Amino acid sequence: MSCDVTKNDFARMIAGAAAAIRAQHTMLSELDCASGDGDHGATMLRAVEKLEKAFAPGGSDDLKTCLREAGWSVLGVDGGASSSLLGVFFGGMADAAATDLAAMFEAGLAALRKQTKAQPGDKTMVDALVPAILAMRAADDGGKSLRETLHDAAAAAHTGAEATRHLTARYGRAKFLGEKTRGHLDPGAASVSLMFAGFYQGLSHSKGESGNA
Amino acid sequence: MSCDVTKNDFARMIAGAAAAIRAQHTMLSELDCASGDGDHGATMLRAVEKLEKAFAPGGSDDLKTCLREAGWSVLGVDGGASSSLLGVFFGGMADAAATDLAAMFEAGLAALRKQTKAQPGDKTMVDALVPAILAMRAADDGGKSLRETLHDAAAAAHTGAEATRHLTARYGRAKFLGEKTRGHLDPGAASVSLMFAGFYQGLSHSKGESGNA
Amino acid sequence: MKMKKFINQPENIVAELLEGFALSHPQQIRLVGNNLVARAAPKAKGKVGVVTLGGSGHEPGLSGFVGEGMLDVSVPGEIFAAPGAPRCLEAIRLADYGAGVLFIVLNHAGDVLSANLTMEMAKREGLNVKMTLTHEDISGGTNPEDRRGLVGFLPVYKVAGAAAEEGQPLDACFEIAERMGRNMRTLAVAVQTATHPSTGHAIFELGDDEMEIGMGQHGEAGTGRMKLKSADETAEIMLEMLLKDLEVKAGEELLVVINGAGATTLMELFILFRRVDQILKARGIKLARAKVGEFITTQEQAGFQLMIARMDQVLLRLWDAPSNAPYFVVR
Amino acid sequence: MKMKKFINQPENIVAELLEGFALSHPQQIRLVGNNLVARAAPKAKGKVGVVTLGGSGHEPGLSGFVGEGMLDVSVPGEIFAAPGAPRCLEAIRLADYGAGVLFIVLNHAGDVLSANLTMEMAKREGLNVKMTLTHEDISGGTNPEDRRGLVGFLPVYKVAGAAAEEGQPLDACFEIAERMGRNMRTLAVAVQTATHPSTGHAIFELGDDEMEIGMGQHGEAGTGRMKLKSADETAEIMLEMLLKDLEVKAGEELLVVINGAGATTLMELFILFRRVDQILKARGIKLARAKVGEFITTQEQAGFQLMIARMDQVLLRLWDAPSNAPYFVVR
Ligand SMILES: Nc1ncnc2c1ncn2[C@@H]1O[C@H](COP(=O)(O)OP(=O)(O)O)[C@@H](O)[C@H]1O
Ligand SMILES: Nc1ncnc2c1ncn2[C@@H]1O[C@H](COP(=O)(O)OP(=O)(O)O)[C@@H](O)[C@H]1O
Ligand SMILES: [Mg+2]
Ligand SMILES: [Mg+2]
Ligand SMILES: [Mg+2]
Ligand SMILES: [Mg+2]
Repeated sequence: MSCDVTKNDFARMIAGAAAAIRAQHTMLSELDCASGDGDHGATMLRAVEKLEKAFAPGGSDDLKTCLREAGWSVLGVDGGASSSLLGVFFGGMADAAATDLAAMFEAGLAALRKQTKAQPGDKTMVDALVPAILAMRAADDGGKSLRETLHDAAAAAHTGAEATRHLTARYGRAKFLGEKTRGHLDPGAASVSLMFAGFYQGLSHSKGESGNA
Repeated sequence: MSCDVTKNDFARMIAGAAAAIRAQHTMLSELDCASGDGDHGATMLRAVEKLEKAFAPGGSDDLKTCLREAGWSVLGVDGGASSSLLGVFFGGMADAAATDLAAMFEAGLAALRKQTKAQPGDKTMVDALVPAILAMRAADDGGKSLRETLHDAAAAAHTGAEATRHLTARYGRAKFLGEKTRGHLDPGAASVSLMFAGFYQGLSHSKGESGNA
Repeated sequence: MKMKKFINQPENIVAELLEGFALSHPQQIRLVGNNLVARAAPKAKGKVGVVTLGGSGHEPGLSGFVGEGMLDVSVPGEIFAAPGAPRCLEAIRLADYGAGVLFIVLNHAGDVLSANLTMEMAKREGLNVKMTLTHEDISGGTNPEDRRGLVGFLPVYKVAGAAAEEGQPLDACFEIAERMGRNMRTLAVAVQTATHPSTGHAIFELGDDEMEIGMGQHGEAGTGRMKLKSADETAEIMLEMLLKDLEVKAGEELLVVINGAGATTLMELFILFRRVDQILKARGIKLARAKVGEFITTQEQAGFQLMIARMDQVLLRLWDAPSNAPYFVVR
Repeated sequence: MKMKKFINQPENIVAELLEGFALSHPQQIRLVGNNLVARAAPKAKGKVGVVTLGGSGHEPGLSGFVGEGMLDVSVPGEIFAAPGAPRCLEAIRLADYGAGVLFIVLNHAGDVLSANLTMEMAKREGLNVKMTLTHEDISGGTNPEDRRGLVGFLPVYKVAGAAAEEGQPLDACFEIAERMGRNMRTLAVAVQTATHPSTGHAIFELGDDEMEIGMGQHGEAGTGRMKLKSADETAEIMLEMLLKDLEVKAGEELLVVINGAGATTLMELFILFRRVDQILKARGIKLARAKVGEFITTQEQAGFQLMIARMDQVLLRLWDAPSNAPYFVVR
């Protein structure tokens, strides 16, 4: 049994991600000062605002329509690498053949990976995204609930992000710093980890009507 | 008996003034930071170099010719207000009808005062120059030696310069600071005081051939 | 040190600066659509349009070069951040006068991502667009992909813009841009950091007696940190690296551009240029053209970019062609 | 904080910067005599020559404006220091093409002293020279003598230079310059000090949260120290003072110039301009022309000058006339 996800579930996940990013955007910009240009937190703030808007009450009830709209509007954040990649990611989720959570996230990841050659180990958001989505697939295949699935994904994203500390950047602005990036968390990976933590929190704690939790 | 001054005497006076300015140019620039643009020491350094050159061995033996050359070359220092005024001052000395020290300095002062309306009390170099030259005239009229005359002039210049601390600037860049200039020595007055101290020192301590000392 | 900038709400910086830019240059440019900077009088039908994209906070770059003889439309992003594909697509539609569009992209991760997405979308719409990437920063190593696009955008905009203005077809404009791109090399140096205008953070740290060669356009630190050098020594080190990389030989003709980062004075840039000229003369290399000023800045960062480009007769003619771009007027 | 400038020996700064300036603009200017900056191709006989003087360290001011349609010769002094009369006299002889010379002097103690001496000498030589003084800094109070010459030199060079280029006689050029001078007002503000490039000293001190209105061109502190304000508030305060002083009425046409001091970004200047434009619109005053950029800097000082000038049809025509001055090209 795979976890089907409703628009409403997704809206709560997005709200959780937005809260997590809002709480930590200063830290995200500080991370980006160490390895980039210091704007990552601001970009992520704008990105989650767009996501919330795409899922706000009054919009479409169709999850795929909302995701397409979310992707396009995150692309429009004009915030450099991360907003383009995240825009592609969310927009790509709408192209999933199936409607279960893991399939949608896999479709998002596939779309994102068409735009960047970065592999896990290259110290980018991919280091958090890939393990998170692998964990999602495993939980899903193992018949876990939506809540459990998001829990596992968040844990994997966190581990993946933390591991970027020991890596050398090979993509984005940070690659020009090479070895100097060692010791610093990658900002994009940190954001992804925060978003996945937020997905889980959003679904767990808010009093929604979904029966999947 | 008035103090006649030879080219050689004057060359020694100039050497003394140059030494005094060289020793204190950093302080002069610092004074100018408080009330102007911080360049006064550098300008004075270049000015005394020109003066030394005009009186260097191998040049004319005629004091007036040397002074005219000195004045023109100090004008060419391109150092703002102070080098123009000092250039006019030294050049003006060459126009003196008489050849005695006081008359020459009086002629220099007259030329300078045609270029500026600054009066004693306006917190400029005039505050040191006017009393110094009055003291010169008094010493000269009183029959003092060249050395004594320069001593009195230096003392008067010093007193005049020190008094600028309590004044408010009304000329030059410093006038835009108005009341804020109170408490600070005027850089131009400080330079004049140093130069007169140097005139005296130069004539006293160097082993020249002049019989006037 | 506290940031001391004349701004209002940080989130309004880009919108307000663009508004002020447009209001101060009504004869030359205007804002259209979603804050795109376009020429006040669009180009004649049948000519190639020239479009670029890039982050804000680098004024006059990049929008200061929209005008007759240079760009048709520029897509400004947020501070130091590439604009997304949606507005780039809008710009390309706008600059399509029936002869296709040349899309000039500086090699930075964010810009390239947006540009690639834009190209996909434009192709899906059947638009005729060619994209050229500038990557002349030799600090990135030997792989062209690792070389960032710095002030070299300036000659590329200029010669490609002039070719488009002359009525040359898209393929020719593209080839001119690529040729200019292949023949240029840049190296940047920083001595003092800037603050990010939205966050107030210092972008990088440098010791009181340090400078860094290979600094990126957005304050990303490079790898050539060293003790502060004199103007002459700095010019020597950087020019030698550039001449070697471009393999310049005696008798060749160069364009030299020195671009101030923000707080470095024109006074210093002239002093540096003097040494560059001396070295070129000593090696029998001809200085064909020079440009010294601020074309792309990084806030109040201190430092500069030194760019050299091998020129030929066609490139020189196009470089000399007229322009009324607000920050690059050529008679 | 240690000064971090690309210079060599401090005593060579001016000579080297002029050399670099000349080498980078061989088509437009050259150095003649004692480091005078003159046009590469002298004006035709029978036209009025236009000469100015001023300290260095303010690049591109003042020598950046030598060229067809603007100045004939500029006499650069040492850093922040007026040149002496001997070189000014040399410049005037050089710029005398048989129709006399207009000598444009910015009101600063040192410059005026030199200029007065120069005028005496020139008259003794029988040269036909008229001197015009710019003094538009309203922070000096109501007495014109107490008003410094700030960026207002720019429109004066421009309109007088254009009149001379048209072949107008000396009296007419002088009258144009004086008319422009009477109709302009400037106010400067500083938020961050600069270092003197020769000494490395900070020129003034300002608190971390302070700004100062009425700052002089050379970093001489003014008297309007206050808490740092937003861009909009700063523009409002300064523009109100200027409009009041010039007694501008609805319906009149203004030229607005915003000049960056050095480290203040064009980004900020645009944000400020936006507010200036809004206020003018609200009062029914017409923005006839605008110019935003760095025309006279004070090293890496942060701040700007806001200038307004009442224009008439003649002044506008001359302002729009072509120029090939390196840092003020008009097509
Ligand atoms: N080519 C890329 N592939 C994957 N991730 C990237 C790439 N470039 C940048 N990133 C991610 O984006 C993050 C930086 O995002 P952000 O600071 O918002 O954008 P920018 O670098 O354009 O300022 C990096 O930490 C990294 O995780
Ligand atoms: N109009 C003036 N009359 C008399 N002395 C003046 C005048 N202007 C300036 N000075 C003197 O010059 C000094 C400043 O000299 P300096 O710093 O070398 O020139 P600038 O002010 O041009 O930088 C002042 O301290 C003052 O003594
Ligand atoms: Mg970033
Ligand atoms: Mg001074
Ligand atoms: Mg600047
Ligand atoms: Mg600057």
